Amino acid sequence: MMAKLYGEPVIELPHDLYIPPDALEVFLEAFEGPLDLLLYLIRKENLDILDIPMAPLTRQYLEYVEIMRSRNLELAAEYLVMAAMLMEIKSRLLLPRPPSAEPTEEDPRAELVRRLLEYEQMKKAAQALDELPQVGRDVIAISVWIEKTIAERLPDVHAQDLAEAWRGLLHRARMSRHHRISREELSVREHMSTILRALQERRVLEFSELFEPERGVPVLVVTFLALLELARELLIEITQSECFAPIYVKLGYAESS
Amino acid sequence: MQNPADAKRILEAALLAAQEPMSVNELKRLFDNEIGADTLKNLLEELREQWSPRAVELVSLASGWRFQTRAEFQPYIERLQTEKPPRYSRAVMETLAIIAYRQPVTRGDIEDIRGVVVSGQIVQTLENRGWIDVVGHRETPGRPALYATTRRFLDDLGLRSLQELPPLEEVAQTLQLEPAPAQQVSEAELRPDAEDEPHAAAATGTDG
Amino acid sequence: MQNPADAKRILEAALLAAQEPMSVNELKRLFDNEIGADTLKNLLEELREQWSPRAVELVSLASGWRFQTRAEFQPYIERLQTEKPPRYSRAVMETLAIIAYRQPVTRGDIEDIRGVVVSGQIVQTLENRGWIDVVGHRETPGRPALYATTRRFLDDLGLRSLQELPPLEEVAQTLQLEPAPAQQVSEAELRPDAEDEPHAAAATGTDG
Repeated sequence: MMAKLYGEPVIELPHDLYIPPDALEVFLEAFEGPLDLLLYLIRKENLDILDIPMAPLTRQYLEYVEIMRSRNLELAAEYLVMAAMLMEIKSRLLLPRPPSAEPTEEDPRAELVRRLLEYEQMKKAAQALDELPQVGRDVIAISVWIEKTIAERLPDVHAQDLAEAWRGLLHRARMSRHHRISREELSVREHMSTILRALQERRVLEFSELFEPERGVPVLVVTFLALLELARELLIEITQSECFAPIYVKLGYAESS
Repeated sequence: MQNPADAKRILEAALLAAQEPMSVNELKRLFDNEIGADTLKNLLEELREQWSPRAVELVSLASGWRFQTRAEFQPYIERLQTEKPPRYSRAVMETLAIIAYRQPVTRGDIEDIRGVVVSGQIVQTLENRGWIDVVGHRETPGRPALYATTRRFLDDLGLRSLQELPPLEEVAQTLQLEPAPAQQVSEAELRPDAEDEPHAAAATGTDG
Repeated sequence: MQNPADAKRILEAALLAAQEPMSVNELKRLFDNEIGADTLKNLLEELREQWSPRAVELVSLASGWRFQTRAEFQPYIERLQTEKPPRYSRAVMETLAIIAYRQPVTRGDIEDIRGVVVSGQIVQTLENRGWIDVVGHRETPGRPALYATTRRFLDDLGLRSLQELPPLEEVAQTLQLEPAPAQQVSEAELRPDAEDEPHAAAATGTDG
């Protein structure tokens, strides 16, 4: 069948097929294959795809194939296969039908039509898909910066974890009872920290400034105990220049340094 | 437990910061699963409504919810971009369409429909984009890979399911071929797996 | 030429979509340079103002403007991450426990109790976290720093005061060092997380 194709005399380029030689390559590259080229020819000539006149279609198709070959364009094998198929269909249509032919015999064009329709359907589907807004091309997926400067992923600690840690310590160090801390002691120690922190800022505080009577008597007592403990541990100095003069509290190292 | 306004604020921030669409189930974790799926969906709908007048919209996709710019505003945003993102070639888009509408398909199936050889590069392009993947192999000689579209494909095209693909253009149900009866042809057209027909494969032989 | 509302909508979308901070000069391209820098800055300020009640904010950085989640929002984002949260080593936890229960203490005190040298890194970790700080110095040779826990430590652990730390009598009771009041024990038993992975901290311990 290939021989037949090559054996055909070169047909002159009809006017409606004329493409400027410069544009030819671009034009031919625009086709995605033989089905695409056939569809173009059918649509261009307003042919009925369901009742294709095989003779003119085959002629036009072969003309294109010939142009491609004469320009030494790399012609995909599929184009030649299609040419053979078209000529086969054409010749089968030309054969006289036996008078008592089985009515189930298929039109030789049926398979071609089916493939053309299916290809056209997918071609249009591709265009429709291409029209959908595409992420990266038509729309941008939002993903704003996540600010982490303050809270980089830090471990969570629960109060109970501290007790567990302490328990582990006890276990290892076989700590004796003097390490047991009561709520009262803890309260004193908390106030020791508070007083030291206050002294960090002000260096010297008047004794009375350390007390907050509005928080009640228990807090006053605990604050006083904290002061005594701090003094005992030489962490603060409590001074009074004379009787009834203001009492000053300062950090233990404030003067020695 | 958050009040609805706080919950929406948190939802909004999580969705704006997310790299991928977030499902309702994932979003529930934001609230330690204390907010039910239905309440969450309502909040998301309210959020979508609140964003409706803006140039950014909250959309519901195959794998969840995502904020994205509206396509109408792309011309403005493109002014900031030094180069435009390329469009896919017709060959790529046709291959994608066949995989999307006819999945699962082999490369041979695609070649039957397109009538040309499908290059490995085309398949690679779609795989690299995360739009298609191999979902199995057909038990025929060579065990060719069967391709299907991914959830990412739906997400990237703004779809929730394949149902939302643009409908295929109606192909003539009955071929008015004469003189041969059209019955067999119309049957083939109606059958979704028409490409399995033996002569379809034979027709694209590449050995000229 | 856009009206201010449209311009803001476009600005907002462009900034939300941008991967990098955008300078005013770059943003001018959105409007084909038809909006001046001053007008643009005003619009950006208005936009920042509009976003101020949200969990995402518009900030102005050296290299330009960008949207970012507020740092306070980080805990929610973390809930979306599936990886296990990091834990402090046993060394860090014990040091913290000693400072919490025995404050104010020096590093020497901590070493006495733990029986091992306390690395500067451990103290640094807790200082960086804002949970401990130096409240004074003990008047002994070398004048070692005295550490105490901070307000922030209490806040982060959800405590109003050190009083609310788990009482150590329980511990004593567990170790049968001394009988504890029955009431407190039953309290501990009622707390659901009391026996929650007691050695979890130790398991990841890398003693300093």
